[in-house]
Amino acid sequence: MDNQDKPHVLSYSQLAGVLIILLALTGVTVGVSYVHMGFLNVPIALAIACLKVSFVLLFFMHLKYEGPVIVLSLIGTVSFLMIMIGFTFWDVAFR
Amino acid sequence: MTSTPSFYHQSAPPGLTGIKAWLLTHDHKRLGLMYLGAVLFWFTIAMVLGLLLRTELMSQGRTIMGPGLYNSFFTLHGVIMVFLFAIPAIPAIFGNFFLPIQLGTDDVFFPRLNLFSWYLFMIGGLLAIVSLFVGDGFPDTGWTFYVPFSIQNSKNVGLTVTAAFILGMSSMLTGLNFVTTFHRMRDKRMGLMQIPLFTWSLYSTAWVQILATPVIGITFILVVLERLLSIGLFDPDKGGDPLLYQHLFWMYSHPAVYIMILPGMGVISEIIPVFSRKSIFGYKAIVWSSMAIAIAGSLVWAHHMYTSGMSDVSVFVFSLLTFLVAVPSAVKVFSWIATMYKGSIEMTPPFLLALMFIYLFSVGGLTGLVLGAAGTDIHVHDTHFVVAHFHFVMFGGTGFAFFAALHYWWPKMFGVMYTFRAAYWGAVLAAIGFMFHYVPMLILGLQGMPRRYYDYLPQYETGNFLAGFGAYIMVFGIIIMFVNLLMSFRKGVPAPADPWGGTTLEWKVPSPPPVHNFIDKPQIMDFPYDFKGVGEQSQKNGR
Amino acid sequence: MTPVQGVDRTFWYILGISIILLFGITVMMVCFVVKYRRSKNPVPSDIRDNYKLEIVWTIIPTLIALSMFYVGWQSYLGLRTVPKDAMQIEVSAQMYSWIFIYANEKESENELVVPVGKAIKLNIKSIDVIHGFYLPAFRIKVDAVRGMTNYAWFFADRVGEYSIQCSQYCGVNHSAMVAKLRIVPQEEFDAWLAKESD
Amino acid sequence: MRSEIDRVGLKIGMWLFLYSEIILFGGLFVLYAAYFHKHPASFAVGGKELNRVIGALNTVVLLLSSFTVAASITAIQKGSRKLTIGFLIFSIFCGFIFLVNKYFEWGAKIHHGIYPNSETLVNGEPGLNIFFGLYYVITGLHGLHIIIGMVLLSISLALVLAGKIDGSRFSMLDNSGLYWHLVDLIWIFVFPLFYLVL
Repeated sequence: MDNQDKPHVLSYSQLAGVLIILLALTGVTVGVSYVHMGFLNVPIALAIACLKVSFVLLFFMHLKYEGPVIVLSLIGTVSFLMIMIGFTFWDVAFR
Repeated sequence: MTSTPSFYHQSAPPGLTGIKAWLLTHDHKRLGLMYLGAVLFWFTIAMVLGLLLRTELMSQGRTIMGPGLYNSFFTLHGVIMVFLFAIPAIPAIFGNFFLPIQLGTDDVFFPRLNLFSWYLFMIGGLLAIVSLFVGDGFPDTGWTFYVPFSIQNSKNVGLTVTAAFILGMSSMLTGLNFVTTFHRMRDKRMGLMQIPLFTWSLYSTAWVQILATPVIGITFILVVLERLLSIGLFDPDKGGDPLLYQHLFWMYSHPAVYIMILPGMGVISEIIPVFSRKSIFGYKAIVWSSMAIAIAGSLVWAHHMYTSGMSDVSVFVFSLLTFLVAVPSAVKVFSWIATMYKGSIEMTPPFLLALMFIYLFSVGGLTGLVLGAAGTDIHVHDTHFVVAHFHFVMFGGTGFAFFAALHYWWPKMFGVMYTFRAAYWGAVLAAIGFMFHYVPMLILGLQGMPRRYYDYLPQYETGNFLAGFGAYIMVFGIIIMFVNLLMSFRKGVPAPADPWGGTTLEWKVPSPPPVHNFIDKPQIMDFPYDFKGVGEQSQKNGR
Repeated sequence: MTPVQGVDRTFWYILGISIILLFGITVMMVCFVVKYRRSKNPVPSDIRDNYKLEIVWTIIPTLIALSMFYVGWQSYLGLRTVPKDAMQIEVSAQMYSWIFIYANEKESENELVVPVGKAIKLNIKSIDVIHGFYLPAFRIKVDAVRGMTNYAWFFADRVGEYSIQCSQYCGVNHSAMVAKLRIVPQEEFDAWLAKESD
Repeated sequence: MRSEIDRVGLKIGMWLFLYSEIILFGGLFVLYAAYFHKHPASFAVGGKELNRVIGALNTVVLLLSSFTVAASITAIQKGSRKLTIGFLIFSIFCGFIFLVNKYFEWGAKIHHGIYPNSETLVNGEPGLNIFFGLYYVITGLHGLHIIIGMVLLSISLALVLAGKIDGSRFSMLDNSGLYWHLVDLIWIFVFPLFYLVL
């Protein structure tokens, strides 16, 4: 069952660790933006953003400790979002 | 006391009396009935509007109204039927009433949120009414609100769109409530494969409501912003792309079709086994096809756009996916028919309506194949063929499922039985009228009459006259059906707890149910459609 | 095979299969209701599953659906593949009329005249809202969108008069946005084209 | 009749609501993606106009506040009420800073004649108009969410002060926190997409 009645408590040091990682990644993404790599810039910026978002989701939002209902449905939502963007491209990119 | 008082006699939260017991209620059953009242009100209005539209078209040229009024009326008919009837009808009325009972619990997870959704629904409806009378009147854009027309239009598009936005929010919150209830309130002994199919269909619908509705939300926000600030996101002169509006619009509005039809399929999956007295055939297949329809239905939105000028690659992809969506619906139809095989079938009004659903929905689905194929869609897109097709699905499907659900659960909701004979007459007339109404429209479409036409070329007159004629018969049938249901209050024949020999949990509680639904802990069956031993019990009801 | 024939064949293919399926479903349904009515068959059997049957009725519809997709797509390609020697005509849609502009800059409102025996390519634009160019006789329809040029083509194989309608709702006189297609012999067309536009 | 609070259920409800928010913004990101594909050069020019320093500063502010919100939940579970209150006040303050920054940023843009339907944008490059149109809509909607988040956090703060939220009942705080993190999540994507493109 997905019943986890005892909530998991994150320690301050864990949270602080995540914060430091996030701040560092922000620094990296700003730094990289000054380097010109042509079309690679956007994918790199987005990859870093995804990494940051995963940290926020997993720790700040407790996703790592949630039951399957939330985890699976979040994956479903994100897939739907990707489909929204991806399938629109079937049109826009080939028009 | 031998019998417990019904939810009509006890309020939740306790202590409320009179009108307050309704307007402040947390009881999912009362809310379901309140939705029933509101939805029937809107249905009646939109039906009358539809009748006026068809009357106008019965002869060429001006018959009873001018083009401006005609255009506003078909927009209003569409907006009401989509947002205020077809989307809320089954989930908000029967879903609210029966989902908690079928899951063996006393209410939805967020009862106050449920009340809030009802108020949002009412506010949305009220705004729609207000937009009729202020400013330049109701928009004449069609319910699709295509840009750039909807942005340049001087009428009340902003207000109407806001109304639709609020209605969308109401629908989304209902979905949120159902999903949470499904996961957290279900009787602990009820496993996933022991859940009634109606509840399963509501569950898959709820996911579509949660994930698709926000897309229309943002689209309508953008339309309002565009009208207020002229940002130009959809304005070709300012670099915008009107086709992206259509993508966003259909990204919701195609899944919305499944919000409308899936609960209807759920109703049919309940009715067919009960009156065949035989367990549903392929329970798992039906559950999976519900989920498959919900998922795959979200991948096919651009099949509304083959002629819009989008890329051929898109046409290819979306046409292919569209044909794959047809399969799970076909599986459901086959399963229903297989359920009847070697059953012990009893004819009743809900069962007759369910059979009509299967037939009309099949016509709707099969005409959909013509629209899914790229080459043929080009010819019939935006013609009366499309209008007839989606009315077969939305009205022959959702509408008839709604009527069937009304006849099926009426004894449970109100505790009274209605007369069968008049119900049969109503249903048969409605179905005959339906065929007279929409089959000519299919042919008109094949001949090339576009939709949303106030006037038409002379060769289309016969078809339009027949369609109008059919509309009157259909409406007459529907009126008989409703009057008969209302007459049941006057006759007041009390309904037993289980008049049909149903097996799902709502038939284990008194009619109408007590405020907390279950007096004792309900007994959960291993399989929700196990009819062993039901036989003699219904003999006792003396029918 | 002309595109029109291609589309019509697709119609017959899909509608034919649909009618057979609908007939089958209805007959089965009515038979079961009559044959297994309660007075005649009071004791129902308990059949819950038949995996073989279910797999069969999933796979066969899938194959039928895919074949329909294929046929539909082929006929669509016919509508999209313009012959190289097609005569080009610019079409401009506005509330509420159609303007046809020929290579010699002749303009014609609500009347499209083309010579018989030629493939005609229409480049369709809009100067205001979205309209839809619909020529039922040749099974073509394409939206006219401001900021985009869409195209459609047809093979003018028989002399005659055909109607053109607006298929995308565009405002109060949407249904009056009707134009005429006249397919005429080459000489008549040449004479018409040479005439000053009025 | 629920005798005890189902914390997991409340959380599931909140997450479902967050999904709808994700998709709400998702619609705008669809537009962003499509228009970026259409006008990459203008988007690069537009991105240069935005101030990276303010953008980065706002990112840091939001990350910090996200941390303190998460920490406040840890604090309430550990029973230190004072720390919870402190963390919450700091988070709300961060939200305020963010809005002030945004105010100055928008103010400067508007001062330069860059706002929806302004002369500069309407007569300029269409791609640039779209870029700034999206910029205003997305950051505007995001700003609105910041305000809603601040209201939610303030309500939680008031409830903590009133003693209605404690170590055993903190779902309101938990859910407000989730909302606040979502606002942060969206910003994490908005920041590179608008400030750091090309």
